[in-house]
Amino acid sequence: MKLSSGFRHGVHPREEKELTSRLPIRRMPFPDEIVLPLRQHAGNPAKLCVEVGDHVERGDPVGRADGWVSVPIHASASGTVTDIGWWPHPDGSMAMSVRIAVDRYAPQVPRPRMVPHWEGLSTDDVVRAVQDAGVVGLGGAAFPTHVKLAPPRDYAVHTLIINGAECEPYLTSDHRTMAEYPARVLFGIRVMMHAMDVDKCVVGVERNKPDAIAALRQALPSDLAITILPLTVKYPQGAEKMLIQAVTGIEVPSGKLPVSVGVVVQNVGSVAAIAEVFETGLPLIERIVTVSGHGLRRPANLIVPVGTKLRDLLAFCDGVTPDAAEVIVGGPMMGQAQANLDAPVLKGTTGVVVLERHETRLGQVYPCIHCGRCLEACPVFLNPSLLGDFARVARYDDMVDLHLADCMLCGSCAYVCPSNIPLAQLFQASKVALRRTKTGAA
Amino acid sequence: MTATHHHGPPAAIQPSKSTPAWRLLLTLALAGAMSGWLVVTVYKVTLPAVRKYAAEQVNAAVREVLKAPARWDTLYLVNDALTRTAPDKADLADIPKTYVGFDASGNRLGVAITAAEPGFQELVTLMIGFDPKSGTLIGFKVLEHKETPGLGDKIERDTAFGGQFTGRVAPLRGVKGRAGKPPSEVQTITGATISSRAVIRIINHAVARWRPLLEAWDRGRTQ
Amino acid sequence: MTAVPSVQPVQPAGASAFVPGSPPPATLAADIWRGIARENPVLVQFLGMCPTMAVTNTLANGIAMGVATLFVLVGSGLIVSLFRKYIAHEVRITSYILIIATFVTLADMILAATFPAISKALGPFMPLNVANGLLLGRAEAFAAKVGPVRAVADGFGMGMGFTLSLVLLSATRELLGGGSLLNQDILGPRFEPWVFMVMPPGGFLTLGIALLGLAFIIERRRRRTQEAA
Amino acid sequence: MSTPLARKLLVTASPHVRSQDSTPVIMWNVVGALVPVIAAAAWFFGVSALLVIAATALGALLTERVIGRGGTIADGSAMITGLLLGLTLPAGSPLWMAFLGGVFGIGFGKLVWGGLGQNVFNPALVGRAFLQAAFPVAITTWPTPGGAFWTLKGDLFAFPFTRPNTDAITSATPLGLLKFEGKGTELLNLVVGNTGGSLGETAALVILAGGAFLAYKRYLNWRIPASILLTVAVFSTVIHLVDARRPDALFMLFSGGLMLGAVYMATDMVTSPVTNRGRWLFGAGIGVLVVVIRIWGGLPEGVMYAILFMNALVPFINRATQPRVFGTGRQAAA
Amino acid sequence: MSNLAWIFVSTVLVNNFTLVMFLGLCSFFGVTAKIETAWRLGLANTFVLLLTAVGAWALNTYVLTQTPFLRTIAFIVVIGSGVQITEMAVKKYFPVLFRQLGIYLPLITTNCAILGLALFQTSRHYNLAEALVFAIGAGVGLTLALALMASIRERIEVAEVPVIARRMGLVLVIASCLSMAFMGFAGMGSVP
Ligand SMILES: Cc1cc2nc3c(=O)[nH]c(=O)nc-3n(C[C@H](O)[C@H](O)[C@H](O)COP(=O)(O)O)c2cc1C
Ligand SMILES: Cc1cc2nc3c(=O)[nH]c(=O)nc-3n(C[C@H](O)[C@H](O)[C@H](O)COP(=O)(O)O)c2cc1C
Ligand SMILES: Cc1cc2nc3c(=O)[nH]c(=O)nc-3n(C[C@H](O)[C@H](O)[C@H](O)COP(=O)(O)O)c2cc1C
Ligand SMILES: Cc1cc2nc3c(=O)[nH]c(=O)nc-3n(C[C@H](O)[C@H](O)[C@H](O)CO)c2cc1C
Ligand code: SF4
Ligand code: SF4
Ligand code: SF4
Ligand code: SF4
Ligand code: FES
Repeated sequence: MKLSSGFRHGVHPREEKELTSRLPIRRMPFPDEIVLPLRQHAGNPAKLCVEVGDHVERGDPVGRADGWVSVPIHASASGTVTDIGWWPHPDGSMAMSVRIAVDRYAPQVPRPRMVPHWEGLSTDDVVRAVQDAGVVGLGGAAFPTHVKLAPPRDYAVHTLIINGAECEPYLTSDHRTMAEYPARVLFGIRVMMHAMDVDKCVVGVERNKPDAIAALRQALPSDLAITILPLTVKYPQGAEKMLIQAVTGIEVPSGKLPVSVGVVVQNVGSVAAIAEVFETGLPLIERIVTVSGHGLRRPANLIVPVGTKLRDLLAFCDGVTPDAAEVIVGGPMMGQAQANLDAPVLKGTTGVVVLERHETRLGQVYPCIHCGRCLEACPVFLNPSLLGDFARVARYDDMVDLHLADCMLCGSCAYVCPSNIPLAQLFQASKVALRRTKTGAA
Repeated sequence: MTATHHHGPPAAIQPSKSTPAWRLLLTLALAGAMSGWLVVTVYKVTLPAVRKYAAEQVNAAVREVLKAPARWDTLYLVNDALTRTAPDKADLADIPKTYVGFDASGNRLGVAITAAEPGFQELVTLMIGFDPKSGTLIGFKVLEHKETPGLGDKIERDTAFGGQFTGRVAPLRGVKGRAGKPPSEVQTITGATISSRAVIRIINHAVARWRPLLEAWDRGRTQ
Repeated sequence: MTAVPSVQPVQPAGASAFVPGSPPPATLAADIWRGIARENPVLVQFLGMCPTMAVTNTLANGIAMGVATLFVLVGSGLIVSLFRKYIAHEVRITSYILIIATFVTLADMILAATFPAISKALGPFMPLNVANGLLLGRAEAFAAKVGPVRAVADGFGMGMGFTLSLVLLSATRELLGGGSLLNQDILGPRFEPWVFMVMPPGGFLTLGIALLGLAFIIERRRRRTQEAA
Repeated sequence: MSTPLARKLLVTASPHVRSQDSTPVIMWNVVGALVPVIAAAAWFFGVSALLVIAATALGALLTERVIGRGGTIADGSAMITGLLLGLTLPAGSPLWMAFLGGVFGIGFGKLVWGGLGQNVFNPALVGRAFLQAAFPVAITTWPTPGGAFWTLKGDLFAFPFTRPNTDAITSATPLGLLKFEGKGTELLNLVVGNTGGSLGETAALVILAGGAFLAYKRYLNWRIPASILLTVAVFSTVIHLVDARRPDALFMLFSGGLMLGAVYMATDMVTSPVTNRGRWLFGAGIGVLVVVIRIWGGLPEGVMYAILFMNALVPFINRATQPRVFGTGRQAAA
Repeated sequence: MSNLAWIFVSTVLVNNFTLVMFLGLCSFFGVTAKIETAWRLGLANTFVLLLTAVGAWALNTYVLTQTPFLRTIAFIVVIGSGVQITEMAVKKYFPVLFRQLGIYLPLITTNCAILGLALFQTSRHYNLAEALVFAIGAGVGLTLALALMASIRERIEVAEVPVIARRMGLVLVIASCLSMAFMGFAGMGSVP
């Protein structure tokens, strides 16, 4: 086993996981309305395939994959399409969405379907089945999973890494998945290893989830080379490049994908979703979401139908406290603050966190005092202090020279900055500005 | 000089063909000749005043450090030996020399020399008068220095400091606080210890360097 | 070199020949005033920084350097302008340097003969004035392109601008640094002099403060006009 | 179903949480850690110490208030500048000079650069360097510690811009004694601080304790003082071994302003490198310069100039010690 | 300290050519916005300083013995043409070096550090060895000052400098602070 199980730099935000880490996963009842944006994943949005007035059963597609890097979207509840139009998206924009009035009296049973038998399928058929089921990465980035299952031929993948780090504060959905459904996770791994023809797999789990580690180890099959690797508790341990370094010691070269060093990383939730495809034949229409935060009355780990509005989700958790100020989709480090609670839960929504006012970053921004804490925090060894200075005076080309492209917007720098400088935000804006000038010039 | 691109005016007013080389040379030669003539003329005019001033400076200094001698001789240091004849050079200021002072009755009072060494900031130049036989100091004067005003420049202005050297015997030793009995002890200036020590060091080095030269000169004359 | 286009701009007969690239026509007063104010060599153009810094520790040095520079500016301006038609383009820089060096040497010798103590205090900074970018700059950019009267006026204005700046700086430095002006005690025996001011960092700082003050005034005026508009 | 959130929602960019330390918290903690040092100064030099420090602090704060952008006094950095400047002065400094030093340090050491965080040179030391260059006699006249608390240690109330009377009892600092008279000083007196010198160079142990507290809280980077003290110790030991007349490491460490400089002044993050490798280099540079100036220079003490000189090199050091970006080095190719 | 060593230390640190002696200020203020430029200008300067030291020494020893009053003129003419010749020679034989340093050579002609070196070396009666050490010290000191100024200016480019200090005011304050930092070396070599 590799001795190193961490990476250098990074930060230690307060974990706050004890709010939900012991709560078993429960199922949330169907809400009155489901909203399904067609853009829920990286790549091309799905192509609409229903009309207003159509009746859909649970599991029916409402949008089809548009090309290779795209997946279909499925109805997560039976009901009637009442509207197709612009609707608030959790990323802050408006997105074309399908609204479905849930049929209160439907049994919510999906149509009968074939459950594909994975052992008999060729790699291509497994990949197609996964795409048809609309599976995307559940770690947050929502990258279509079937793409990772079929890496380009000129790359030889030797290791599959399963990301169970879950380093974001508050979030416990992966934790609970591993603790409660270890067999499903391992089954998903089996399917992936089969499809990708790799014979080595490492599951990286932060040390603060001993029950998950124990559960996985207990269920470990004897015929597969799967290792459970406890990792240092540190943010962003779950970031792909950090995880790969912690597990294999390899630094993914700047600007390259993990597959270039023979590694594919998949989130535990995604693996469990693959398992479900071949266990039940169900597409990805619901996911495990951690709803937590001191601003929430009753935190929980819930199985939530994709498309459930945040308003309904929070109401199910008894609403928020009087001091609640900010609702975040995702974790507090990289998640997105919500202006409108009508935005729905997506396939990639790992959690919803409600912060109270005193926990937020409100407050005065001071000038950079060059304390160097951000340099010590940055997991990719950038100089956020200098990058921030350049961003302020719009010297984007100098930022490129300082490897702005390698910044993964993890927010570690902004987290530690005593002057409360919104560094990650500045870098995000700079990346956007650069992209704009590049496309503008072309 | 080829057509320089750095200073070129707009193309419109550049000469259409380049000037012949002889004209360029002639221009420069004429300019040089005129400049040379002008400079030499003014030099000739100002020279007496400049010479007079320099001589006055030296006279004043020698008079001060040798305690008003009646007359003095100038000896030049050429090839590590003293000589009375000045070498053939326009700028005699560069040549190390010593002024040998006599009183009215022709007795030698002592010699005056100039010497320079680093002080607190830059070189400190002194004229030092002393008796080459015994090494006893007659006096010194600061000719040039860049020491800090208010601190280091006390070596020039502090009469208590300057006054204590007469009669002391080199090599000297600087002490803080009250100077003791020994004839070699000199009290440094509070707040300018470094500059005062530099003065003492310059005097010690200069006396050590010039005494053998002067003894050799004396021997040569008595023989 | 390409041939000069045959179509020359037609000069209005009788008007002073205006060569393209040469300074625009102006009154003599404007020629003088320019050097003192808007194109002040020290405070605006930052030319001749070395003499400015090195000699402004006492007012007497500042004045001497200023007046000597004025003399060189006027003299070299006059000569350069008089001979501008005869100095071939290719050797003009060398010629200008020669002319300037001649006047600097003259100034140096005259100063040594008349004010030997100041001459000694200035040391090599007097002959160093040859390298002062201001002198070559005026010869090249102005005197070589206009008639002798304007050249002299410009040299005088620049020289005055230079002298006034040096006077401002050296007066400040001597007053604070020694409590005196021209070696005359001004602030009384109880004044504790700020030795800093006559030391190198004080030189930089005095000019810095002057520039900050100037920028402050300009900025305030700009704001005012902006508000008025 | 009622809306769970009736109020307007806060929408900020990620990350949405931050660590506990904020710039004012750090600054005011440093102020707190300076209190014992000031108390020690008052113990040795009486009320004079408090008056001098009050004058520098007043100069610094007033300048920050009048010229600076509004509300910047609350961040505490000007207070640190004022206090530290006061601690570098002799107990007998005329108050008008102390005040002027505070004005100069904040004005030209900080505000012309753009205020907090923008300056390259340590403002307190800029003020102190100005004072030492402007009034070299007054600023190097060291009153003897001890005596009654209420006795003034010099002409503190000299009228502004006039020369102070110098009739207080003064004594040379240990470094001055060594350099100009070749005399040593008892180590115990050095450590306890019972020697002539500036207000803050007399309490090495108190300074170390304050530094340890700040290092523990991570308000200062321990690498800088560690590097400075280590370099001075090693370098001076080598010199002492070569030439026994030179002072040994303990004397070097506990004399002069080294402790105050190493713990409170070289560690100013604004004017020190941002990388850890850079901090080691920065400290080593200061250590070497301190020893060089003390042993071969004209001045008895060189901590201030050493720090200022290395401050000038910080942009350079930052450039040179830029960390290797993840995935761009040798290992990345593996 | 030996004489040559003192000349070197003194010229680089104690009496730094730029920060204490005030020589070469035009380029110190004018050409220090970027650090690479500053390095190269410093290098080019050091090169010309060395040539000047030899040239001035030769002039003083062999040519100007009877006519010291022609020194200034002779120096400036020789330096001016020397730089021109160097420029052409470097351009022809070291084109790579020329591309790096070439554009700075004309700037150096009107840089008084060069003439200053010749004049100071004359007024201090340096012999050839001393003059060479003096030139190297001057070059190192000049380069150090240029590089420090440039690296600080690169940093303040992203600082929130007040409007009134933005053009030159702050640059002079920086020069003042640098000069103060160099005061720590005063007296170096004068203490046994
Ligand atoms: C700063 C950062 C932190 C991340 N943390 C996690 C994490 O804790 N768990 C996780 O599964 N993915 C995390 N990710 C996403 C992973 O980098 C990677 O995209 C994911 O594990 C790939 O699996 P998936 O495609 O199945 O989601 C993080 C990404 C970043 C940039
Ligand atoms: C700005 C400044 C200028 C100084 N100038 C001189 C000087 O010109 N000559 C000198 O001997 N010491 C000078 N010193 C050195 C100190 O005053 C030094 O402490 C003093 O020489 C020691 O003498 P003391 O022990 O009698 O006080 C200067 C110090 C400073 C800070
Ligand atoms: C005065 C002081 C000295 C220290 N010296 C060391 C040391 O020499 N080595 C060390 O590893 N940690 C030392 N520490 C501990 C550090 O505070 C801290 O543990 C270390 O910087 C962690 O750094 P990292 O996060 O880069 O691993 C010291 C702490 C203090 C307060
Ligand atoms: C550990 C620490 C040390 C500091 N040291 C100084 C100092 O020596 N001088 C000073 O003026 N300010 C000091 N400050 C305050 C502040 O950083 C300084 O004024 C900035 O340079 C202003 O931009 C210090 C602050 C901290 C946190
Ligand atoms: S129909 Fe299916 S989902 Fe509904 S209650 Fe019965 S078993 Fe459960
Ligand atoms: S940081 Fe990069 S990998 Fe992570 S979610 Fe954002 S775009 Fe995707
Ligand atoms: S947001 Fe970018 S710069 Fe900041 S710590 Fe993360 S990777 Fe580094
Ligand atoms: S953490 Fe903030 S204050 Fe510190 S160096 Fe980075 S940006 Fe500047
Ligand atoms: S005046 Fe010295 S370089 Fe310009």
